[in-house]
Amino acid sequence: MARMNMVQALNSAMDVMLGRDPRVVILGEDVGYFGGVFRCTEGLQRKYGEHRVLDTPIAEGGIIAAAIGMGVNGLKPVAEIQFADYIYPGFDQVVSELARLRYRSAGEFAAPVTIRTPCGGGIRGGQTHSQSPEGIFTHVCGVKVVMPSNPYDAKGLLISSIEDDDPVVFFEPKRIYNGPFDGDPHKPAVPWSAHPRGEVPEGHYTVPIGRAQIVREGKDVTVLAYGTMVHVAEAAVRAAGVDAEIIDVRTMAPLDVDVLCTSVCKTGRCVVVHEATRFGGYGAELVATVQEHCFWNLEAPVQRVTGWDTPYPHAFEWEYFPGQARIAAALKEVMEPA
Amino acid sequence: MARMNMVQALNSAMDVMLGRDPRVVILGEDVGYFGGVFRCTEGLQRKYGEHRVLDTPIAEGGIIAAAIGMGVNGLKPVAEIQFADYIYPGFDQVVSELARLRYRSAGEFAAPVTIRTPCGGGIRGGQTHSQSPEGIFTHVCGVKVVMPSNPYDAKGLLISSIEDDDPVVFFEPKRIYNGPFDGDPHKPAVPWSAHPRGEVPEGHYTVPIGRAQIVREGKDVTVLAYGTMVHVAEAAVRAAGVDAEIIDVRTMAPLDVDVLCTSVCKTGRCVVVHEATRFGGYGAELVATVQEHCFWNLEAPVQRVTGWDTPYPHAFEWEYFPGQARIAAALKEVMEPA
Amino acid sequence: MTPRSRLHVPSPPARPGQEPDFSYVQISPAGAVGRPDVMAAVRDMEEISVQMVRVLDEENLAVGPWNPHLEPAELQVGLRHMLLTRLFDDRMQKIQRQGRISFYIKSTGEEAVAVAQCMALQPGDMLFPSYRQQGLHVVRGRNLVDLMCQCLSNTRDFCKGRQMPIMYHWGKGNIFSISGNLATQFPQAVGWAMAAAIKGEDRIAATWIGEGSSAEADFHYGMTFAAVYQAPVILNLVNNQWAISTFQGFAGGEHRTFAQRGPGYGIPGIRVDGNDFLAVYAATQWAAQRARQSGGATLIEHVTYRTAAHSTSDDPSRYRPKEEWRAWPLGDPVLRLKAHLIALGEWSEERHALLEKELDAHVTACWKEAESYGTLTAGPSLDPLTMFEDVLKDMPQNLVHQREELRKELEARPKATPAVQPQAKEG
Amino acid sequence: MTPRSRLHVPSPPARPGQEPDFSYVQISPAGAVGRPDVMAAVRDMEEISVQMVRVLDEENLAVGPWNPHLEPAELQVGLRHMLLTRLFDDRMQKIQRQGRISFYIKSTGEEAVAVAQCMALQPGDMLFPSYRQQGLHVVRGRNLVDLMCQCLSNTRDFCKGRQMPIMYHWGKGNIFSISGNLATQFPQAVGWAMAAAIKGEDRIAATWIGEGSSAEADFHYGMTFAAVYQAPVILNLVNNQWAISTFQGFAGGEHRTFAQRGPGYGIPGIRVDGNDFLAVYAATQWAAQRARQSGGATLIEHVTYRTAAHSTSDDPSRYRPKEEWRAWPLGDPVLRLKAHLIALGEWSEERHALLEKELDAHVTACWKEAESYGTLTAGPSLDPLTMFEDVLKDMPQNLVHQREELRKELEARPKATPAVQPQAKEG
Ligand SMILES: Cc1ncc(C[n+]2csc(CCOP(=O)(O)OP(=O)(O)O)c2C)c(N)n1
Ligand SMILES: Cc1ncc(C[n+]2csc(CCOP(=O)(O)OP(=O)(O)O)c2C)c(N)n1
Ligand SMILES: [Mg+2]
Ligand SMILES: [Mg+2]
Repeated sequence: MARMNMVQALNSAMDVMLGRDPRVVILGEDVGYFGGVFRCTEGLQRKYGEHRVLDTPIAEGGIIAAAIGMGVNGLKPVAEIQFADYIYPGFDQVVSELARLRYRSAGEFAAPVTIRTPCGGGIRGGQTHSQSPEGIFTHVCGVKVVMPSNPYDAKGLLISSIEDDDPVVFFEPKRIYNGPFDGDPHKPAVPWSAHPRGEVPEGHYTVPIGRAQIVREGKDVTVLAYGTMVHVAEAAVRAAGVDAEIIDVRTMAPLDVDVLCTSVCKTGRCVVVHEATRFGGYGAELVATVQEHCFWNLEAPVQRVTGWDTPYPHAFEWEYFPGQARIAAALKEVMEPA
Repeated sequence: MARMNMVQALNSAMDVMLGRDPRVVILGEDVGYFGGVFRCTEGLQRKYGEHRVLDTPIAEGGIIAAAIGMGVNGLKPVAEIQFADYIYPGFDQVVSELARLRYRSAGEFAAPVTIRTPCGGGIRGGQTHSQSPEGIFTHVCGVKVVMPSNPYDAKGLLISSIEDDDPVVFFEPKRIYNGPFDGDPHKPAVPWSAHPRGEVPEGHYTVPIGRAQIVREGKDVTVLAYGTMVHVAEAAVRAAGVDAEIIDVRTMAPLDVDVLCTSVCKTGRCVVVHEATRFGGYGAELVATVQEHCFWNLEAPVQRVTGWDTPYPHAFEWEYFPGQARIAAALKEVMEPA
Repeated sequence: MTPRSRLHVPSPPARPGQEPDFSYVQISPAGAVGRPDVMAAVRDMEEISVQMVRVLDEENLAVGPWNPHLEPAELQVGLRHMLLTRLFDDRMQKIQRQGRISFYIKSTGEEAVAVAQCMALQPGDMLFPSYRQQGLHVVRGRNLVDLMCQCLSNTRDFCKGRQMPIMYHWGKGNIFSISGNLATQFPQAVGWAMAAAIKGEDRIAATWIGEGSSAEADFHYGMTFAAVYQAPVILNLVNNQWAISTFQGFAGGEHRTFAQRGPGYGIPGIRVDGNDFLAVYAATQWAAQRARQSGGATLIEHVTYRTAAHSTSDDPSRYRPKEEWRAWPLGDPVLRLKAHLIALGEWSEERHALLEKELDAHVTACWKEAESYGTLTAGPSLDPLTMFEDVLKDMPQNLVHQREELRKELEARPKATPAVQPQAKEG
Repeated sequence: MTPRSRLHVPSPPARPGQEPDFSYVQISPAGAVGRPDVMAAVRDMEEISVQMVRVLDEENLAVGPWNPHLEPAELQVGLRHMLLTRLFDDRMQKIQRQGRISFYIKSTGEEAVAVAQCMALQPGDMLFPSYRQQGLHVVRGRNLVDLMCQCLSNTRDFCKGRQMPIMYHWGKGNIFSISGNLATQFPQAVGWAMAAAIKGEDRIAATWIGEGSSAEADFHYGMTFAAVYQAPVILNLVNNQWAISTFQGFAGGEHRTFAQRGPGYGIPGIRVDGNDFLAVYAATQWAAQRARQSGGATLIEHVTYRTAAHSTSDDPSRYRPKEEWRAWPLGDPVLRLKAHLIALGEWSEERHALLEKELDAHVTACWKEAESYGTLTAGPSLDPLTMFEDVLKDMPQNLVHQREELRKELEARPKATPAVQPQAKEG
């Protein structure tokens, strides 16, 4: 099997889908000739032509609106928003239109648009290149929300998203485009080629939307994480020597409640981890869901480990980032509650 | 003391502030000559002139952006977004600009903008005139989020918002503009004049931002609600004959954790009520906060009573609306957990 | 602070109690404006964005280069559609006043826009309307019963009770779903047209936006994408002078015609007498031809007047002279086409009265049928549990649970009304 | 599917390996374009939005009605500011290459825009720049050490380490905070100007946007609000031909000049040779005068070329001919002003070399000082706990708790670097 990093895996997903399905089109800022600022669409315009891999004006709202119109006209558009921080100008088209079209037309119209967008910090991007706004989109019924944590899932989930008849907002944790990251910026970078999930089939396959994955079985505590934080959690658990069950949520909406809650009911303890700010964030939904379903099994309050409730500061990325230490503290807290 | 409905109370707040502070300006669609589609700004342009009470183009993003610029130039703009459903075109200016300006300039620039916007359903408005998007804004650090439940608080909180040096998104539950509403659409409407909180001083006073209010003391269960749902909760509690402590959250962000959690620690049970869709909503934050702080006191899982995870359907408002029956069911659930 | 202010604040020519004044509307004589070649360069046709394309002259005859030379039979069909639209509107407004539907929006005075345009397009062309183009459905032959059932949110409502009245859609008729959020359809139509071009089809798209709504971002997105990709789309801006209480000056109309926005983006702009059926038809034909020949988009500004209230929730006498519509210099589209047909000897007052009676009876019959499928308050009603469908294609677990919760809640409700599965049928 | 496609996809005149080709840039001879009265009606001055306002002719002399007749001393100051901006940029880019700052954006080739414009404005005028107008700070006399400290996120960083390099602001200097989100400043500047008008002040605002960013909603909001309220603001669109890898055709520049967007909204549009210091100065002066006389806003399109990479993260050789800049027909703003001064007998190669040396030494000295206040990786560094400040004016409880949590986390960290309170000082 081929070894790919996440950028290559995403590229391969789009390549496969452009090749298989003439309805697939790619559009976004700098995605065409240049291949995207993160190179995810590299070579695709050359291969499929500039009528299927389109550079666009710099207008996220226009990109999403045009994608909706294309979707209504039978295409399967994959729109790239250059950074998740720049999705807000397109927010109305996502919330009021993309997410609502099927419902308001009682199923007669729908736009199967996939919106790909890199999220997360740790690349010295400061507050406008580091955000993780997935939580906001999970509150919008009518769109699915996905975030892979490795190349295998990235490709499989992206193919599923493009094939899905519903709109998907597909977040790509850019910190792990090139390799898994355990939260320690001082360690040398590790490439995906050394990771089992860096093995990626060349052709078509899918990873289902709506299914979480247990990445480490354990019995003492359940850690719920996604994206970059899956790797940080793994490292933190290893370092803490706790027998934790780590679950990669993978799909934020619809949520795989069964897998999550079965685990928490088993372990009786839970730590929720994400990079986004805490207040009103997606972690709150995970906590609420867990306590609703596992209350009688819980032996300690569910803990949230998250970014602080501030913008992502350029100089203090590693003080902001919810790294291993913060996860370790939370693990300790749930294992030996005060 | 005067008796006012909520529209009059909001009007009075703006009137007082326009009169006291020459920096205050009002802007929005139809707010000037016409006095707003809900009449909240009625008479203000006539009194203060069309340079302080401005009709605007239909462009929510432009309205908020202009308000930011005005705020930077020393004014205190109060922008009306005609329906909360229409705030999304201005979302980028709120999230990326209004909420971040003070932070990114290390305090050197700030825009003390108040955004007023009517929210909530029950007026046959269908999916685009009924939304309650407060949860989304609570996840955006750098703005305060407020929703009053009665005329007294509406005026006092709006004055506090205008005087606040930070931006405030001020949600107005339009279903109770004219009178409190207990969730039963078949009962005759009740005017605010019959309600103690319909007594509103004519002049200047404030209700502090960031403070919840206990609207009914009780010892068996805590009900957390805000806006319209405070009244529905009161009626449901009355009908159920439960000795519930009902707390009007009033300020969604920053949250008055102390008052909420002191109550839940006392009662040991909690029901969270809001009209917005459930998944990823503000209720999740309330549940997460409560279980973090009151875990050892909780005798049952915290329940959420909310709108369903669908758009607000025109024909099924009263099947959608989280009315007394749904609250009663949740009260039962926490009082006698299965 | 006010006295010092140097801010320019637009102000309408007349407020309640004042004399209506439409002297600001620049009107060209019928036939006076040239008709450029459909493939001409934008820079060579700025005139048509400043002047006003008009065909019907003061003698009610069709003159000049924009005369589309329609057969009398076609004109009669146009008249019929406009009249039916108007009678339908009038009836629905009455019905709303009786409390039998929750809301309504009339297109009175603007019927030529939707009707003439739709007639000038092909059935396969895709339409992305705003909420004031019900005439499109009429022209494409939709059963009025369907529209009424939508307004009633009843058992035959093709929206399954999810939308406020008038938020129609029609898949088979190639009419897109109306959004409650202004302007969003504008760039979507451009995306649709881009897809048509990518697929090499020669269907085109048409979309409508109000002059007030043109201040929204979506107008700019639509214009920009249409210009950049030369998308085969007709971009219509209906300047009916008012946006709820706000006159068109607040959208930028004080300084420039809206049609002139077009050339600013490199798109032809046509300013047309929106109450002149023939002119609207001709402008649309021109734009459609240009689009089909890969000439790209055209912006058409329809100069018309919102004779009606904004909606049934609105009372325009609060912000404009009550009888302002009487002073509107471009008259009424129905009366003008009628007069034209009479001038041609192809119509008469008698035939008109007869037609009106026939259409009115038709509307009555439709309403009777529609009501039999239920109203908001009485008769058979939709099953509320259907509200959980179509959020996603397949119902996710959380909605399955919530549906079950609601089922229990409804079972326990005192007086359950009989639930009916939706049977929306298309006409 | 592709072969059938009829979609128009803009395509730049040259890609890597091809000959640069700027034949699409329409250039008017210096002095050829008339200068309308500043209070003229928009319809009477469309020419200046289509043609190109230029002052410096082929003999490097200032000609025509737009000649601002600046004193040689002023020109020398302008040259000095542009040169300093360029040397500063060059140095910071090198420093970034050495890994001592995380990111940088140069304005090379576009210095005339910020420098000439800022010189033509009053110190009290409020500036809302994009990220490529560092020249504004230079003209307003900001200590380069301050800018460097911002880029270093060090103990004297006036942004307290919160922003990426180059996202400057300067309250005292009336320069607004730069946003990482494109275009947002455009309508904010209009709001600021509206407030100035409401207060009856005669300060005006100026704002800058890239041609690529003009596709964003905020451009439309800014234009619409400026037109409606005739706000005293100068709206600058810097058309440097590229937006990262995308040429200006993707923003709509294929069909029309960007200046022509102005008249579309009823705002004067001036297309100016952005590399001609005198022309930029003159256009700005004109627009400022109009704004101060309550004539409202002006859109100025600066035709220039992004000589540098988009940013230090970018490699333009992937998408445009490597030496494309050499073919740019409007030359280099620094060299052109230098040649003009020499032609006037007010400058020489020697003085230029001397100035360059002086400024370079100045930059070196500034950098030495800046570094002494800490770098990203070494030296004194800001106290991370400051990151919880300024989210709101008063720190809310959740942040108080989080700060405490971080304090504990940091105490437990193996190698704590000495924390320093921010001492941002203004120059
Ligand atoms: C995004 C958004 N903002 C505001 C509204 C409220 N609203 C509904 S119609 C309307 C006026 C629109 O005027 P115009 O575009 O001129 O269309 P007309 O009603 O004249 O046909 C407004 C402000 C809305 N529906 N959507
Ligand atoms: C809202 C938003 N979308 C996308 C980006 C990413 N981005 C940064 S600069 C840039 C190109 C801007 O080009 P232009 O406006 O022409 O300015 P220039 O760089 O040429 O000065 C892009 C797409 C962003 N910063 N913000
Ligand atoms: Mg209108
Ligand atoms: Mg550019």
